[in-house]
Amino acid sequence: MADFALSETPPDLDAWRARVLDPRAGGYASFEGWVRDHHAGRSVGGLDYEAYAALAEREGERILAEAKARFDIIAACCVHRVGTLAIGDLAVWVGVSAAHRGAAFDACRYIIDEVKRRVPIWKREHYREGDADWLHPMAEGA
Amino acid sequence: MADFALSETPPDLDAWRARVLDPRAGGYASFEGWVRDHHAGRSVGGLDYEAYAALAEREGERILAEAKARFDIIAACCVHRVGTLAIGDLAVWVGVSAAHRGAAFDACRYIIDEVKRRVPIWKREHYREGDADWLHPMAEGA
Amino acid sequence: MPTVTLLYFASLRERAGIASETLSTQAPDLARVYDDVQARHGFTWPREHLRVAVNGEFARWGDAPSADSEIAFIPPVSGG
Amino acid sequence: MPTVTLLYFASLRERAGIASETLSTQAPDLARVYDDVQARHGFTWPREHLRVAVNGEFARWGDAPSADSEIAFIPPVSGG
Repeated sequence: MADFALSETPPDLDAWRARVLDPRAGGYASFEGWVRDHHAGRSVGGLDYEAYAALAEREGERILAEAKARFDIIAACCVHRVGTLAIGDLAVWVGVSAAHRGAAFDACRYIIDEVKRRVPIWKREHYREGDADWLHPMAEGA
Repeated sequence: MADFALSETPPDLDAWRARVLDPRAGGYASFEGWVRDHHAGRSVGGLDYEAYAALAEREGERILAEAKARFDIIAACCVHRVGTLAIGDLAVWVGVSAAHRGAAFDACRYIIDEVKRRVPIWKREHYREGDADWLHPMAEGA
Repeated sequence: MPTVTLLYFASLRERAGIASETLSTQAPDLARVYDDVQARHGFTWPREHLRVAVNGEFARWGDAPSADSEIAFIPPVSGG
Repeated sequence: MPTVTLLYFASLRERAGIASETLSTQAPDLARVYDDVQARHGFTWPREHLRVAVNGEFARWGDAPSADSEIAFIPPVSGG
């Protein structure tokens, strides 16, 4: 099983957490991104995530490998939802174990920052007013 | 139920996580401390945590209140085990939700750092060689 | 003239009305491939705001399109 | 002469052989209370490495012991 995965269904977080558990590990940091009920002043009812799966999985694995090289960690995994999500649904999960907590926190933050910056996944928000928009941060739109 | 708790049994992490879930929250950071199989070059078989419960609970709540005042977060909770723990058991859990991930990470780290620094809980390590020691970091012993 | 498959995602897919198309191209590089489809599909994205990938790996705009390759234009991402 | 209860934790509890004791004290402040029990129980901790708490709240070494209060000497902590 890959350490980075796209999932069309809600991931089993207990199973993912168990994958990074290790008797040498003293610290575990995790991050979860959830679907919020608002964004940029608009009321959001749900969203879709679309991915370029082949590249997303490779880039995700690359980010995890970078984290393992940069920080003194034991294990790191990440799973990102694709498909249609409701408010409060889990969008992304990152888990990192390490001997010490500083490295676990730093690596966890590095991974989520890079995933958001580099992995080809796109969000389409459904607004309560009925319209919907693809989010392409820092650009003018298609 | 208090946001900071001591627990004599393994805490229900799903229930604790659900307490910090919030539809306004986009980010959730958590930290778990686990019992490691080694410390300071010695092989560890398990440990005991002892607390001054009345003061630990007050100081824990104070730390959570500080985190809410310092960082733009929505909810924060912490639970710390007391009693006898085995390798791989959860020692401490911190969970924080926020609109944005930076505040969630910063508050989570602040809370675990301050809990370790200030909350009157003591660890007694059982070594594989058969002896045991109370840990009182940065001091000469009793 | 190499035959390539183009992949469109998110707002590019919606604007094009298709998720992929296969075509033969005389373009000397990937930049020119984009310029051609940009005009045809009415994409408003300047190329500088996109990345390009070939066969599931990021590539350079100056690379030549190779036969039977899968080319994706990557608008700014918004995962997480 | 106020009667106070002293609480011992971790290595202090082990060294004293008791978790608490109740006694009457003539000590003018909490520092002197510690000095007295330090000698009696053979605690090797210098007072500068401990904190002191009264009735479940951190206190100052210069505070006077009040009647029926619960005084705890807090060695360096190691939770987490």
